[in-house]
Amino acid sequence: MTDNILEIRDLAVQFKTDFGVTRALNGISFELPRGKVTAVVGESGSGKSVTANAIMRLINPPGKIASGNLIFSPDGGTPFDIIALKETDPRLVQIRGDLISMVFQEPMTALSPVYSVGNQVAEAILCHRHITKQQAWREAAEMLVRVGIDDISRRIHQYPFEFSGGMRQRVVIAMALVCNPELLICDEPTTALDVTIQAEILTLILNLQQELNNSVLFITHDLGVVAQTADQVIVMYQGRVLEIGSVRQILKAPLHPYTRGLLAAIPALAKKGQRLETIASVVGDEDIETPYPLTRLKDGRQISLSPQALERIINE
Amino acid sequence: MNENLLEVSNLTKCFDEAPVVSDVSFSVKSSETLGIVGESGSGKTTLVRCILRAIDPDSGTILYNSQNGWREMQVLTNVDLIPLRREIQMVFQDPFSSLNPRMTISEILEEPLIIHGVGDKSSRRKLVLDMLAKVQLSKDTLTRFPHAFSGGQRQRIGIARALMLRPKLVVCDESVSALDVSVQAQVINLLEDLQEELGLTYIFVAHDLSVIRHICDRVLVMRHGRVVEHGLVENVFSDPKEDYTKLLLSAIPSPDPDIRLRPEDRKRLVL
Amino acid sequence: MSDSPLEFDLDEVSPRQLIWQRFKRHRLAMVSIVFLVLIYLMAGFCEFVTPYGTETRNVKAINAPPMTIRFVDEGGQISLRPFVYGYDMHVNADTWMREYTENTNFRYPIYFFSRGERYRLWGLIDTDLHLFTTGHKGYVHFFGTDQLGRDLFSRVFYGARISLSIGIVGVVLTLFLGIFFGGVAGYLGGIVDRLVQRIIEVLQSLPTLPLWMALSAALPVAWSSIGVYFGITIILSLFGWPVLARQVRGRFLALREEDFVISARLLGASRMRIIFKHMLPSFTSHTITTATLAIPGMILGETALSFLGIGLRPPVVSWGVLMQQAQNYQVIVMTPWLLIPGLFVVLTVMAFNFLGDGLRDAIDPYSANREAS
Amino acid sequence: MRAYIARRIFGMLPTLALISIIIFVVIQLPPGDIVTSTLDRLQAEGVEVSNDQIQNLRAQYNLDQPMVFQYLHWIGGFVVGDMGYSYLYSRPVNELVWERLGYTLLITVSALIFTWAIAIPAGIYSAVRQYSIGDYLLTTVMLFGLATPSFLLALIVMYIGYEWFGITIGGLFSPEYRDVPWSLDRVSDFLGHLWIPMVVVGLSGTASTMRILRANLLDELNKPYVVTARAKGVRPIKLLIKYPLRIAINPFISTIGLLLPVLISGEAIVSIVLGLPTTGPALIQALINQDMYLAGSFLMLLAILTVIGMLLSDLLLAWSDPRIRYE
Amino acid sequence: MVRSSISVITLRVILLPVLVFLKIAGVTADQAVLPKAWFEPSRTASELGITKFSQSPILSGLELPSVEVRLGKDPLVVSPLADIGRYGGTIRITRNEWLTFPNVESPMTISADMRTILPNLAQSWQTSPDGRRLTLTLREGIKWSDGKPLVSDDFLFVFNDLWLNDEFDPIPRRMAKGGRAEKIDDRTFYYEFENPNPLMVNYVAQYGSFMFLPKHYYQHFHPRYVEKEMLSRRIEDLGFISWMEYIEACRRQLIEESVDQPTVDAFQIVERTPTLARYIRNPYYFKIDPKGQQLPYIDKIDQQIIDNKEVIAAMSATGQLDFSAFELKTQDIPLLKLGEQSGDIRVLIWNRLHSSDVVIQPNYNYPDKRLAKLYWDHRFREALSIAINREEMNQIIYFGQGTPSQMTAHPSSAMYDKQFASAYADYDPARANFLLDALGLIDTDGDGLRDYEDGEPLTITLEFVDWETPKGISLELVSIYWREVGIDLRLKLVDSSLQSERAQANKMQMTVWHGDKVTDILLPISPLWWAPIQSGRENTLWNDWVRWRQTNGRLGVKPPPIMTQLQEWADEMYSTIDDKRRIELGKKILDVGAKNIWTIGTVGLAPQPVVISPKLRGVPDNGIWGWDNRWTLSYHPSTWYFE
Repeated sequence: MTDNILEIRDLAVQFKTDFGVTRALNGISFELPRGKVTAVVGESGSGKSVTANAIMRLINPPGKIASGNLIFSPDGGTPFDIIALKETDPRLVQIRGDLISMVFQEPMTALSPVYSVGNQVAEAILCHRHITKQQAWREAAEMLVRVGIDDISRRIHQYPFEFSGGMRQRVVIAMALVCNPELLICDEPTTALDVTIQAEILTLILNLQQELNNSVLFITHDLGVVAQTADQVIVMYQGRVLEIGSVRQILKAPLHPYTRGLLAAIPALAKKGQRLETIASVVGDEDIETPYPLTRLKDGRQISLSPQALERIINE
Repeated sequence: MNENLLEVSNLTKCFDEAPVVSDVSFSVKSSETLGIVGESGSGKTTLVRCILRAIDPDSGTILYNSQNGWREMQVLTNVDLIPLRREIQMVFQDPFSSLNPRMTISEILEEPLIIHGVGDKSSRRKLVLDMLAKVQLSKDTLTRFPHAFSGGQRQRIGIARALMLRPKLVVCDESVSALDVSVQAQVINLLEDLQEELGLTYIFVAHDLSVIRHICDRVLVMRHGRVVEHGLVENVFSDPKEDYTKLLLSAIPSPDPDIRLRPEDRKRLVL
Repeated sequence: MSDSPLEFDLDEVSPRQLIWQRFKRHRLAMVSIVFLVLIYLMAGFCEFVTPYGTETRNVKAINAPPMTIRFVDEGGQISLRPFVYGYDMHVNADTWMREYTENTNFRYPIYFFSRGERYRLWGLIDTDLHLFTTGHKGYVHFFGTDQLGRDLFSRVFYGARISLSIGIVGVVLTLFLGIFFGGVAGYLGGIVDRLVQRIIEVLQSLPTLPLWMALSAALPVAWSSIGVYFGITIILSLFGWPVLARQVRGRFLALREEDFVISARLLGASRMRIIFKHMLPSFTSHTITTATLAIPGMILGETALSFLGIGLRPPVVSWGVLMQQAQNYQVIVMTPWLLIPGLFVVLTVMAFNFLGDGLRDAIDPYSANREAS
Repeated sequence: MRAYIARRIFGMLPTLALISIIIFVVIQLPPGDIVTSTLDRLQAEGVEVSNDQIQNLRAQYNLDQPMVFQYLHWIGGFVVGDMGYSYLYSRPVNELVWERLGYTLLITVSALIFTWAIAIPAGIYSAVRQYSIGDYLLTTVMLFGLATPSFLLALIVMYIGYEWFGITIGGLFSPEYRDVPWSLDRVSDFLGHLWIPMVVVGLSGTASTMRILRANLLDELNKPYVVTARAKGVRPIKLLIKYPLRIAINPFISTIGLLLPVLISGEAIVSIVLGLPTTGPALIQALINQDMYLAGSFLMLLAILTVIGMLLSDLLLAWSDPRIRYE
Repeated sequence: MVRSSISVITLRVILLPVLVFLKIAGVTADQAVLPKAWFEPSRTASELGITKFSQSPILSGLELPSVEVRLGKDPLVVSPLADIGRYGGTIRITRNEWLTFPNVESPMTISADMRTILPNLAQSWQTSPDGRRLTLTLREGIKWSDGKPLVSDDFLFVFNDLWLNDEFDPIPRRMAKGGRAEKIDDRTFYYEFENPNPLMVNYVAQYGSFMFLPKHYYQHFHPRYVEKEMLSRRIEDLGFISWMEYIEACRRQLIEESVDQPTVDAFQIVERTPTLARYIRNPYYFKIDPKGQQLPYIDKIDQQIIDNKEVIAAMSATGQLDFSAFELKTQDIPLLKLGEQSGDIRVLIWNRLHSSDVVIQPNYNYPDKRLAKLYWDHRFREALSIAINREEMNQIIYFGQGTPSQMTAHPSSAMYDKQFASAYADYDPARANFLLDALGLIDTDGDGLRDYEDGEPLTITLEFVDWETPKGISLELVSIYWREVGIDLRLKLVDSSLQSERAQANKMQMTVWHGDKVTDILLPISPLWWAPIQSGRENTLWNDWVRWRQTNGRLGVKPPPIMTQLQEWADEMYSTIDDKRRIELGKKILDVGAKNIWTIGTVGLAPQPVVISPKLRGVPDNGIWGWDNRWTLSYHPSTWYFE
């Protein structure tokens, strides 16, 4: 058993469009340490959601996993490669929802409008465990209470449209956690929410993570959210990983010019009346447009840069 | 200080009997930036659309200090509003849906001039090219269609269109919310530059407090259609008077991992 | 959703070109459009394309089966010029059937761009040039002949002119009504909207065929063919517009709230400018799709009415009129080639449907799963 | 929900009133009236009829009254269940209607079921395997059904039915089973005849039904909740049925009502071709002969059926979609 | 037996015209072997010495009086075509055959020669010397199917209580005008008229089946016999709006209640639903075969009600009907013959009696004076007539088996003259063009069609009902022929009721009908094709002139002298008691008609397919098909049987 619950090796995903093949992921590699929160941060098109979907094997045509391995090491089980699983492999069903589960960005549309929330949460249990419906509903209710839904005997029979956005996201989280997965993937779980709700949901996720001690892959574009949640941070850009390091390394002392640019562009960190830094003003094109292999630095962080830039950094 | 450009008093708007904006009053001074902040459903978009007369308010007055003196905007007919439209413009949130996908950039930018009968073909073209330069887009943009542009570029086009008629007041309704942070920075910078250059007045609607803090002079905090707090940005952010404002401010996750998120408890604040 | 790396150098491509790009991928639609262009051309130039007029009778060939075009004669001689063999006909005294056998002594070569019956193209150009004829002797009937010995090939294309144009004229009329009512309802809203909605609801809950019948039975007896033609067309479109109006209304309502329309309003654009410059163009493509899918209904409607004897009537030749002659069991059993007009109806209707499908797929930006991440 | 039903039912009334006026106007449009067919009948037996006599007859049938009066007379009777008297068939319309409407409904409903039985699986397949050969093939076959004029299809199927299966031509029963009490044999004989109109009427609707379902399903397949359900481990078939199909069926349900008039029109023409004792041929006879009560009542009943069908499909929709139910 | 001196034409006279007609109709002699008895007055059992009577096995065991009692005193003997038949079977026909198959009975009937009147229900009749009174004597012992005797009152009921009832017939029909039926005793009654009406006997022979009803049944629905209030209640309970409607519906067997009415026909209706009518043999039927077996041979009839003619044709071709002819057309013959090869059916080719299948009628009184004037010009009519290629029509439509002919008398008629049929019937488009040119009808606008002199387009709209004969296809050809000489003929298919109304209202520019009423029975009564004596749906040549005559000049338009002359001749032909004079007048009328081409004929005496089951026997291979002889009546359907 390794310390990493998931190891991603050279994962490449392609999308076929009307105008040719696009590489959404360009052979990325990183590890998710067990019991920790790993944040993937990047702007639109960086491939962070594709990564999450690839882990769950949810890439649909015209998309396709072109190559790579996803070595998953369940607690006490033998590691296996998720990508190698056949569509009919029972482990695939296990992967989806039991071992790994996912919280999606849009709480408004992530739930089917025609089934009660109880039904949808209980279903997640029934998909993986052979227990009675009543038992499943009971467990679902417990989980819903745990994520902070009051008046459960009434609420459990209600439909998603009767819930507010924040409440709905709680239901989605309950659905994701009800089978106590080893890895929880949160794909921008708070982006669609108001800031006060976001704070509540973030707190909830973190608390539950502490409590259940599962591993979390947290996908976001908001460096503020990253700062508050992650142990390890992965910076992605256009289907590639640019930098990996601890949250402190990345946010307090970013090395990659792109990461630096990202941080500089945040209005919260800028002084009032001062011009915001933009990535273009910080980063030279060659620094991010050309793929370079990830290099592990002494402090453990990994970085993708041109040899010259790398040398400059090491020298500094 | 500058004189008032816009004075809104007791503005109310209901949808299906439910008040979405109720009894809102404020004023905007010339050349300043007024921020309006609030969570979804707080009525901020409805408020600015009322001001623009994209929807008609139920009651209240909107006084605008136009070139030809003060006008009571809520009583003007659509036709009477047309001259005022030259002075008040809007930049939309969604850079995708706010540009007609079937018109070239040139047509989009020229349209305001055509509507208001400004210049002839060649002078209009010159104005378009000037504006294009101002928003830092190249000349070959003109023949293309909106779908060929990225979100940031499209938002620049949207800004250019709003500015074509040299308005005095520009309403930015969540104009940077949908953009990635690096692009957002560019657009914010652009807006600030243009304000300086053209002496614009902004009403800047956003849910992102950090953006508001960065660019606004004064801020209006809205909740459930009402103004909760109103004041200079520095004052409101450093020393919020109202519980709701406190809650809002406490909920912002800081990009500094050392400053932990400690949201105020809603229940404690009795909200 | 913003700066996506997946977008290509679409820089100079107009939306129309984009649609065309996507449309080209729909093979059946491409085949259909070729077929439709061809048949519309043939219908448009039917006097030239066909060897005979609609009423030219060949008494030697009553209910004669289609002829085979040959390149090889009895003796195995290959001829580059296609030819047909003439018929020997006799009425079988027992079966009362007209029996046709090819007579190899009568060999009629087919000449292209040759002289034949005189006609006046579109009532303007007086000529006797045909795409093909057998010259001054013999006859050629690719699709056989009908009970009066008239060339079915010729009649099919003359009929195509009427039936196909009914489709187009009817749809134009439908579009006009649909856009007008839908637009008025969608743009004005309120009472007008409710009234139009109600009318739509009413019209949609009536079975169309009986109403068509009642209305076409009401066409004045003495009307000329042209009058009847337009009468039928109007009747057909009278019940076709609600579908379109509904769509137009829906799109109007949605478009009214679109940012770019609001933006135009805030620029001070007039109502007319908003409607004609911003709203209408943004659903022309949908309208074209709907129209394409509505044409077959018109064509089928015409055939149904003519079949029941209350639509068009001889001497006007339409596919419906042709099929009226082919409406019985006898035709299926004995002279199945008289069903050929039916085949054309089927092919045309299918082609329009494929075309509509292709257009819809090409126009609907969500059909292509381009968005990734 | 109860309020919703009440509102919908109440909303039907003005629609029906408007429909009745349209029907009345339309059936008055063709030249001639019932007197002319009476005239015809008399002349057929060598009776010479004079103009005075025609006027007399008109008065007898209230035809000399103003239109409004005639309309009120008709609709007034209709409301209290008296549909008037058919001069063409010389019997009360009520009797005629129920006999024939039964068969019409039977054919229409079985055609509807046939349409669904064919179109729903086909639509699902086409959506799941979008742009596959199967998708194209199914679409083409369905379109063929749509594109073939139903009367032509009826003739061909009638021919095939006779030549290949020995099904007697004309009517819904073999002669020996006509108008005898229902028995197992009679039912099977009836079903043996029913499939021809069922297939012909139903086939014309399959293409559109399938395409609606396919489009709806394609829309739904890419919705986040489907991905969510997949991510929580719901197995493919169950996933398809429980999630996207369940919702894709909703807009589909709302078109059931609209399918009815189409099927009824199709049924009319098919019954004419096949000589079936349904409302279609009688309606057409009535229209041609200006048998006002019969034609009007038939049309009105069919329209009411459609409106009820629409109501049912709305209610069905409300039942299947909680968002509407709790509105 | 007493015979009327007027109507009897002896056997000697018969044979010659029959042979002539057979030759013309293209019928070979050996097919035409019809039993001699069919041309003679039927004999009775006593005359033939038949004393033993028997009945169909299905009747035994029923609670009925014995067959001797039921048959009456001296039943009528009918010879089958060849062999004595056998009992049994159910015949499948369609509703349209309801007048052709059940052997409808009249007081008198028409011989297969189509000119001789034979006794039937009436054993004798007598026309008074002044021609004003026709006395009928019914055969003794004829009973309705409920066992009640057929009596004079049953005839009086129809004539006096229905036809002369101004509720039932607001204006008396021509046949009843100025007349009255009176009873002498239960079996003897007479019709008496103000004016001489010597041809009443012809009416009775052809139309007689409509002239009596079982009074004992129908009187319950007649205001003269039932108290008004009770009657209206009774009618309302039945769902009808008037007693007239009820009687009509019941008589025409449109309603379930029809099964209650008795009949004297061979079959009585026992079930009537919207899709079917069933008949069973009438146990009181009054005819027997030469072996003393009560007719009919066939026990039951199943009638399907099918609206669609094409379906009927298909059913006929595929052996689903045992007798079918009414809805079949000449063009169906190849399909039927194909069906014959499979052995399921036999196809007999009869001939329609119509002198011309399609009679084109210009409306001389059409309100547009210009068109009416054109019609009135002999050159125009001649041009229209000779522009038609009748030989080609015969080939295309009739397989060459019809006879190109103008509208004139049937060859069986004593008034027939070959010249009449062939006048202006030869195809001559050159002359047609010449005549039209001479009329000043020139194509001025260059569309290939002739216009009036002032350039106004000349168009003729022809409205027609596509019934019985191949009118649609014929007219399509005619319109082509006419367009070839520049005449724009527009065709409009109308429904029969519309045809009635528009004809009556004088709204039609031109119409067609099939040329019946051409035999010696009906032609003298109504020579409507050749003289303005009546108008209606089948005939709208000269409504105004007819009206003038009918109203004695009150309404309508005074006809031109030639028409007045024709009307006078027609009147005299109708009222003369002199047979020779009648034939002479008829020939005169026909001659004038032939010379003037009042109507334009096409092809006549055309083949009519009659489809029968191969098991059905007794049906002649050849016969004459049409209204004049009531289609099958002279071939005695009651003697047809299943092998």
